[in-house]
Amino acid sequence: MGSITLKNVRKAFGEVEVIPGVDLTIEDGEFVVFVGPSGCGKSTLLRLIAGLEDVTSGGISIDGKDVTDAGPAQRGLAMVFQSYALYPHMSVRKNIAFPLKMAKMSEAEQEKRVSHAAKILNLDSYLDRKPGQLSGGQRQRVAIGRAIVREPSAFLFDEPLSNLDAALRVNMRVEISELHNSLKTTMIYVTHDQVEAMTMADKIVVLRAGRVEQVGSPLELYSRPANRFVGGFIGSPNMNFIEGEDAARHGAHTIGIRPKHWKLSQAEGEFPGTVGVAEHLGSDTFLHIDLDNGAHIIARAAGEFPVHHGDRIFLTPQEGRIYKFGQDGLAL
Amino acid sequence: MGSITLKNVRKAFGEVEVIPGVDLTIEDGEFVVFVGPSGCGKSTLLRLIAGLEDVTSGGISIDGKDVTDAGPAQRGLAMVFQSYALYPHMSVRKNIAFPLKMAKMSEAEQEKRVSHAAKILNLDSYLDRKPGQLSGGQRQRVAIGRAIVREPSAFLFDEPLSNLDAALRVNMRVEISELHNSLKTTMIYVTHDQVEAMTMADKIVVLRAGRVEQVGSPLELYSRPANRFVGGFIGSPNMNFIEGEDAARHGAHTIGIRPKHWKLSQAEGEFPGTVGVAEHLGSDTFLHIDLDNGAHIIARAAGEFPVHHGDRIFLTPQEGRIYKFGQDGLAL
Amino acid sequence: MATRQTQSLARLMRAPAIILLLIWMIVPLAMTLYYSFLNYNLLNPASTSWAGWFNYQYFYTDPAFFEAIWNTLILVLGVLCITVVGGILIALLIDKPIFGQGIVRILVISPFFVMPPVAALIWKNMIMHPSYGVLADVAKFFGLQPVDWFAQFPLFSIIVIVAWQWLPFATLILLTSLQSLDGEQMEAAEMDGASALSRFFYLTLPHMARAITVVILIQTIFLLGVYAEILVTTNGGPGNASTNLTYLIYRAARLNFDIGGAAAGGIIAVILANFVAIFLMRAVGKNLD
Amino acid sequence: APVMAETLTIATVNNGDMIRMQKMTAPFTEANPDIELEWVTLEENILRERVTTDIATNGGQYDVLTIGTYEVPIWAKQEWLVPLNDLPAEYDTDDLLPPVRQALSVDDTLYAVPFYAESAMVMYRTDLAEAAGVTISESPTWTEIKAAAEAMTDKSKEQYGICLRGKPGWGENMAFLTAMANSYGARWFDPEWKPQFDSAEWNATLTDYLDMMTNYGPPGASSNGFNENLSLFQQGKCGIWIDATVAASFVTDPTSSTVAENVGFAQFPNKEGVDNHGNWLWAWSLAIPASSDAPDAAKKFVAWATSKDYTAQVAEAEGWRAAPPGTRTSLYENADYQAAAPFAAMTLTAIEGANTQKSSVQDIPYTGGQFVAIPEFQGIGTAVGQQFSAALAGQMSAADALTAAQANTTREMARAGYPK
Amino acid sequence: MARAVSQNTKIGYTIAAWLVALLIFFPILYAIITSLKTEQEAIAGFDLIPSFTLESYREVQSQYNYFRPFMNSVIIAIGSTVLALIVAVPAAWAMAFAPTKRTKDILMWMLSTKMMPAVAVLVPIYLIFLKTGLMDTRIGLVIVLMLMNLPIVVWMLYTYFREIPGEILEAARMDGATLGQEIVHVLTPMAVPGIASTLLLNVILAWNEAFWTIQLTTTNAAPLSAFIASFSSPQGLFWAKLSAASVMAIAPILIMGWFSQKQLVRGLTFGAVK
Ligand SMILES: Nc1ncnc2c1ncn2[C@@H]1O[C@H](COP(=O)(O)OP(=O)(O)OP(=O)(O)O)[C@@H](O)[C@H]1O
Ligand SMILES: Nc1ncnc2c1ncn2[C@@H]1O[C@H](COP(=O)(O)OP(=O)(O)OP(=O)(O)O)[C@@H](O)[C@H]1O
Ligand SMILES: [Mg+2]
Ligand SMILES: [Mg+2]
Repeated sequence: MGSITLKNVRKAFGEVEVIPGVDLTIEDGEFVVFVGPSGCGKSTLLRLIAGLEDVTSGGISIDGKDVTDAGPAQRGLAMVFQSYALYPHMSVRKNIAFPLKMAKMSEAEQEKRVSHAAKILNLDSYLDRKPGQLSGGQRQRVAIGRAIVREPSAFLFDEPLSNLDAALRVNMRVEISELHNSLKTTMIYVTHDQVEAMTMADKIVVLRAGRVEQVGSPLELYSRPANRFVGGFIGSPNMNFIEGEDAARHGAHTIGIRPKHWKLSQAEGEFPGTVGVAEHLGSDTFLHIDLDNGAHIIARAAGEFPVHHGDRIFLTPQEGRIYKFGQDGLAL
Repeated sequence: MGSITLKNVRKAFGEVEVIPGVDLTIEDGEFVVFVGPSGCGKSTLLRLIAGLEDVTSGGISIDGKDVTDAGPAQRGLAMVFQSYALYPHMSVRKNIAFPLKMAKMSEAEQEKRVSHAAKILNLDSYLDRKPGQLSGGQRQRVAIGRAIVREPSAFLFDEPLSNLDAALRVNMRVEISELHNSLKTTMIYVTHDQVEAMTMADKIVVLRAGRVEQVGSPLELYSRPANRFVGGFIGSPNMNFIEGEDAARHGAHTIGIRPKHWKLSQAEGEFPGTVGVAEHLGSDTFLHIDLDNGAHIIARAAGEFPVHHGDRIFLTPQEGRIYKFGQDGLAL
Repeated sequence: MATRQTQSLARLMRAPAIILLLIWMIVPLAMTLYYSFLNYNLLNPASTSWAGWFNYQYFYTDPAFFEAIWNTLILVLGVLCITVVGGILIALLIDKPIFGQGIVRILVISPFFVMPPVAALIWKNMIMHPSYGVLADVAKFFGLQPVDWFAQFPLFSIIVIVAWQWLPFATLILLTSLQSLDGEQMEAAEMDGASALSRFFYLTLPHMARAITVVILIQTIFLLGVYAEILVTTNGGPGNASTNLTYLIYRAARLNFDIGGAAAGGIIAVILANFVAIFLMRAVGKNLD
Repeated sequence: APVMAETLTIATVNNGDMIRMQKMTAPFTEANPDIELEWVTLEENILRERVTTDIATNGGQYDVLTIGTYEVPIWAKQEWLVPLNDLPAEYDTDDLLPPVRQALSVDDTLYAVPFYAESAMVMYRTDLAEAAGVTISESPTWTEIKAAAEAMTDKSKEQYGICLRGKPGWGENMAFLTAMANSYGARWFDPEWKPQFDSAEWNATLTDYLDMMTNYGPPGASSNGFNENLSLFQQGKCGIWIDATVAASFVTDPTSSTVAENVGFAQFPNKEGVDNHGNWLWAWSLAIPASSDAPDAAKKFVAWATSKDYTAQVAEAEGWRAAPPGTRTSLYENADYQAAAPFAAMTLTAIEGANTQKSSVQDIPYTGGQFVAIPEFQGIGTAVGQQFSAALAGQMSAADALTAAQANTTREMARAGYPK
Repeated sequence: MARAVSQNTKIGYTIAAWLVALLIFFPILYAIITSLKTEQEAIAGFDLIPSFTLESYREVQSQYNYFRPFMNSVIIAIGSTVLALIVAVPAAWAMAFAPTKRTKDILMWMLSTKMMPAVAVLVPIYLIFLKTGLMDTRIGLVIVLMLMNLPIVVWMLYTYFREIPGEILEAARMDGATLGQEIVHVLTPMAVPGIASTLLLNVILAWNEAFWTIQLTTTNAAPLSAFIASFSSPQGLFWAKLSAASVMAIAPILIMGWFSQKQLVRGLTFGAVK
């Protein structure tokens, strides 16, 4: 079990209101990702759920039980920190067993649970090492192991992958997704990387300045962003925005076109421009293009696309793939 | 001018031979990327070129002049470090002017060059700040500025982007490429990120355990990897390898298929398997698939591909897109 | 970092410090070694003669010798215990949010600025004096017989004075270490259900191990040389109850003007100190990198 | 300053008389414009360390030293001091009190001139004695002292019958205990330089000392030296105090003493049947090290500082009571001084009674009153002082302290090569 | 960590911390108070409110001109520290940026030279000083205290330097800086906080040194340790005067310490704890 409900949760640090009021329901077993730019209050919201911060007003309940005033240990949640927060002087085994020891569990039971977690996370051969002797990914797994053994009603992750290098990040992303598939425990995952959000979430919560901008499945957000902010935030490379006359032509204050939704031509098209850098990835080519109307946009072409720095190019948005936003930023 | 030649360069730290012997020619104006897994000797090679380490044997010449025994300052190269290595107590202006000051250049000339560099790098408004007051990307630019003003015969970069977050990394990548387009100076760029290598390089040098595995343009390496290591290293997501019987069927010890070169079907195909994690990016979908033959592979489908965890799936390699490797790993 | 050129430069730059210290160590040490084999009394330089091992034997058979070693040990360990335990407690306290933290810190570090003889004078005359000391006044206030600290608990009194001088040092190192403790670790432990006490023992204390090591190392170096506090307060007495090795040598050198004997004592002290040093570096040095 | 100015570096102990002298040098510097004075004022023990190191290494840092009767004969024998037989006539060497002069001479050659001198005597509270109904005779015995101390003790009023030195040190408790032992007929060494702490006399000395101090002494006595006892006495906490005669001027000084009006004096006690009053004699004296590079200027200075004129100058500035005592016959014949200093007569008696050439009633191989004038005495005396102090602090018995003292002294004497 | 503490808890902690702090500071405070009393008050028993007379200070000053030992202390403490820094900076550079296998051993050896009892080598040093004419000179004391503190200075600088990324020095080298320029323009400015705290700590250690400073001086170079040695046991217990002298001896360093608290705290940790 692990359904979590936030009712009009507010948080202010002194004078500064960081979370002006959030209502949110997380169903049991869901993988929910909080995403948003840096400083938007993701960590704060997570810490409020964890009980590491007190709410200024509002209520939090877990499995229907009000835990607004309960301490972090009583809420039955487990958290994986960005810095892993491993205990550096304890072996991996001791690290993982620590919450069990604190719960005064029998040695035998501890041992059983630790080895079970180690098996799941492929940590068997490292159990007697200290965290300092592990690689970043292994440390991350230990942190998760420490969370798993408690069999919490939900896992909280605060940017758990941001300290890893790109390749490892991809692997760990998949591992965590697989873990969720096998454990089926509620997970709340904070990131500001929209790729992580898209690939991992059942449900994405987009935050901005402490407010929820949109809640929905990744594809919902990708295909029907509620406003310009969400549209620009979700999808990689980012959506290109064009304003002014050219947008008005399509009946909007701003139009958004995703990089892969351009038709590229070396002869003619709606938006003429000059190729800046062309990034050839083998599988795709990303073109950085300076449009003649002054906008700087990115277009993605499948496979090899034979243009070079300085070439002229013409772009036309694909039919039906234009996102339209009003002056207030909301989707039309 | 900036052609660099390495002749049978060896480097050992005490007993440990880190570079067993490298021959390499870098032409004037080229953008060369050293790529390879962590610990393969990329930084060491770069530092040998810079003169920050002595070669154990062999020779290095720049523009035809032997510099094997010259100190770092005499080689006329500029280096941008991974940690930026800015002087924290000097303003941006002073940082950039430092090499000029060391060269006893006149104040006026210093001023001129600094403002020129600042203009190129968009640093004008930060010249009087200290590095501590800058963002990661700005610091990176200052480090590059410090390299530019010397008008070196070549730039050396050691993983200059690895401390930046994902979004910034993409931007800086483009900026450095643009810089190369405008300066046309030789650049040697170290990274272990193959995306960087692919998108930036004129010529990629793939290193492994201190040996050069292959040298060539990005597309050469992508389409004609010399061996299995290069094939697996270049391209994202990585090439999938299948060995044994299934490979023998195609007349090779190992076959390699890139994720986007699979034909996916829910009915039939050469390799049956089960979907593990499906990563929906909106623009593409990455499927992690456990083949029935035990291999774990990744397939990329364009746009949305409606499968879920646990679904059965069948894959067939696209015609003519199969890379074949012999027992020794070399391409057949 | 490591071209041949920098290596040879480095050798050149290390040289002055090393050579100076070598001279500073070897010249007096060699002279001391030489004197330690002489019958040499400063008050009777005419009758100086070769003594062989006599000075060593004499020093070694001095009934005060083992007492002095024992006292040295107690002094060092006592001060270390008080400063480390006290330092941890005070560090924990002043790390908490309090009003006037800056002033509190100033007050706490102040004893470190007091020169040892002055510290000893203040404690002897104004705090621990059996008739005029503040402690005597306190005792009288409660209707108790004032304690004559230096007569009844001589070594303990000296430990208190020395510990007072070194407490700021320990406190500050431990405080710095405490402040570098990762907050997320603490929160993780809190989520793991660890009580405040468990957090202290399982996290804070192990985290401070390195700092405690530094305290022990540096203080031991200085504590082995304590003598001014003894000289001013008890003169090593009553009996030899508060004579440590340094003071014993001091007595030989400065009261008896027995250069030979003091030299032998000095050599013995150097050897013992180096034992301690090697032991410390072994036990503790590992923690230091 | 004149062209050929000479600088005299003068090492002095930081007691009141010496410090007063530093402030009163104007007549000297006016008379000798070519001499500049530099003062090094240090606490007694540190001064002794510094000065001894310097003179023994022929360092030449000082031109004038302040030393005591202990150092003079030892250093003179080493030829470290400049002989002072050629002082000008107006200095009137013959005016110096004979025991003092003798203590500062070796083979009739004067090596230091006394700045002030002291012996020891009994100081007691006449008011307390009266209240307790006891009297102390001019020349009391230890039995008498003990009885008086008992009578005057009232611990509930922080009033202790007797205050004696207990702080360890050859110049602290051992000065007193050696003098007391002398008056008990004990001695440090027999003519073969064999230590005598196993003798009955020493046993009696220490036992009586401990007995008096534990029963009638103040708390914390084992760390009380001259200064501490002086304060106690001045505050009215002591009935009897037996110590240096210089104390008399402090305890009778109404500006610092609460009992100035009620102090009586008596000779240092003796044990019945032993004709010895301790033979305590100490003189802070000025001497010139052989290593000085300005011996003539230094001579001028020491002669001035210990002259009758200086005494008169002090008397004029601060009254006769403050005059440096104990050195000159003329002072004690001065009516003004006698009037101002009620303790003058007793002081003179004490000093004149001190025989430093033969301090014990038994045969001894050494000179010195409350000390033994051999170089090793500082170390030995202090070590023994530690044992006795420990006994006073209750940490060991009298017998154990004596045994330890005997063993220690035997060891040290053997090391020093006695008998020589 | 971030949870706000209630006002009441904070007040509780404040009271406890102030109590402890005052207790630790009390001996110094009491010495200051006593120095403002008259002699009679000083021995009259516990009393925290003096009559605020400066008489004792006046008397101390009249007996011993404070200014000369004070200046000597300043010159000796600062001189020895600066000299030690000059020798130690290159050595620490070499140890931090071009370490060899023996670097740690050398450091430990350096520290161990501090364990030799000074009194055992007094006579040799005394004789050397006499021979070389260093006796009673400030330069002599500067040299001795420099040597005494050198191990600690080297060690502290070493730990500070090691925090500086070697890449920055390499960058300077690439930029064409010579070794001297590298140290002057890059290393030293970056290590300023560390160097400052090293300086402060060693000034304190040198200021408080009371063996060599007394043994190797007479008048010209005698610092405040000698000054205090001339008051420590005057005839009679003049505690107000003694307190005044004590306060005068420690006040300069105490005030300096208070004002440079921040840097000093770093220095006090000998650079060994971050
Ligand atoms: N303890 C605190 N006191 C005051 N302000 C705080 C505190 N913690 C966070 N804030 C502020 O609250 C806002 C939200 O912070 P939070 O850490 O939740 O952002 P975030 O979304 O996690 O950002 P990031 O992606 O950088 O981690 C920020 O403006 C931050 O400055
Ligand atoms: N100073 C040194 N002494 C001994 N070994 C060294 C030294 N510097 C590097 N090595 C070793 O040389 C090998 C190559 O190191 P190098 O730093 O060149 O790798 P890299 O390819 O840059 O790796 P990364 O991608 O992690 O930066 C590694 O095995 C490393 O341990
Ligand atoms: Mg955050
Ligand atoms: Mg590298």
